[in-house]
Amino acid sequence: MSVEIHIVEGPIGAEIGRAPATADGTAGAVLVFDGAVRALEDGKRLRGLEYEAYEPMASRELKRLAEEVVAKHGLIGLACWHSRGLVRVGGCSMRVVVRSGHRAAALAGMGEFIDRLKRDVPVWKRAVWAAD
Amino acid sequence: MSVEIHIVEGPIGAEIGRAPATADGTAGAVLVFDGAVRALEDGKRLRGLEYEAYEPMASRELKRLAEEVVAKHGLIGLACWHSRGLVRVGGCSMRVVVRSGHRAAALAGMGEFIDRLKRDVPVWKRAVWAAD
Amino acid sequence: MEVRVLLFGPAASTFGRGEVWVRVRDGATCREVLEAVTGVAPTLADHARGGRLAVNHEFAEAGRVVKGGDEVALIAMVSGG
Amino acid sequence: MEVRVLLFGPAASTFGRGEVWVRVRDGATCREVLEAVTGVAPTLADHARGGRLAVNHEFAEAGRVVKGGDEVALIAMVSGG
Repeated sequence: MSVEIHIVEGPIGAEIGRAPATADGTAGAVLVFDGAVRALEDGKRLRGLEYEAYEPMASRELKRLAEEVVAKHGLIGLACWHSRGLVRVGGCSMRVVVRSGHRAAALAGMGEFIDRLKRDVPVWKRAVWAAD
Repeated sequence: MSVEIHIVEGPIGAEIGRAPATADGTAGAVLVFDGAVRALEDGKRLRGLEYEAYEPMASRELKRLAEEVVAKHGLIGLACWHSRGLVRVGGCSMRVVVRSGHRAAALAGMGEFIDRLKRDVPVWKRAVWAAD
Repeated sequence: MEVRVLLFGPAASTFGRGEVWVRVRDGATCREVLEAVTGVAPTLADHARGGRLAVNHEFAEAGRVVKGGDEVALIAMVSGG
Repeated sequence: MEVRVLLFGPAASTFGRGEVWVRVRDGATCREVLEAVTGVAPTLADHARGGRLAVNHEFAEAGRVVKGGDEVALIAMVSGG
């Protein structure tokens, strides 16, 4: 079982976390979630979202949460990258990679990780409007 | 709304379907599921899995299923690649990419698509043992 | 009427061939064809019970009439993905 | 005892600063600190009600005693991801 947490400046690059670590034949399911910044919020056009993290608490809570979810769902591993600072429209502000023996655990673990992240991890986002 | 179905020979390459099509700012969630061939089945060592598809019925059923899931969950799009022929241990035999405004629909749609695929799409796999 | 029923996956392995021929009355339904499969090949009984027939690449209702020239396939115990 | 409570996100925007100072008795609990925040800054009442205090980067129970030198933060309405 492995857990990886990264808070990164700005958007998360397309290649990050994509290594084909299934190659050892333990993971039957690899699930990758990308959270991306949408162009409109409440019908108004965004330039991007500005993310603020209270560190080191944010990383610690992410790690604790990842470890709990991995143990509860029997996952092989969970890795999370979360942005800090400005992420423009279309950019990726969060990537979560779950590796699991089977798909049901991967889907359930992913859902629980993201739900609890949004409730318990001290990260905030602020709209930066296109008009600003 | 867009739907894409591909039956491909052998394993699905790491780059397939990975284009950052979030860039237009409509998708807030992009979920990628990889089904990979595991090294052991019933404790016995595999060389790989041999996939058989009854075509064109398999592609038609995948397309019909994808359209139903996209409509039901209000997804932006769903793309599926499924292997035919031999996929060795560690290789990817299925990739499903779901694009959605929000994450809950992406997760629910992904779960339903894979569950129904395993029930309704005429594709079979056969173990090829390492010892054979 | 002679009807060819295509077999795949475990059903083909069990029967040892990728097709089975059955004799049914003209105007027979899918249900009768499935019963005839089990009559000809008792080892396929589980597959027939747990499976469905496809006619011309569409899943078919049990009451659908099979015509000469239809492509008939037993879709049982799929396991893709 | 004077306690500095760090603010983030919407709470910081609402208050106009990234911290608020409150005066509490020595040996005050997190609950008392939260109540003092609302006393000093009534606009933070919703944030305090829906939020939790972290002490030294760990979520703290309402009954936990705050000591001088502790780093205290109001974690309210997070919205990451």
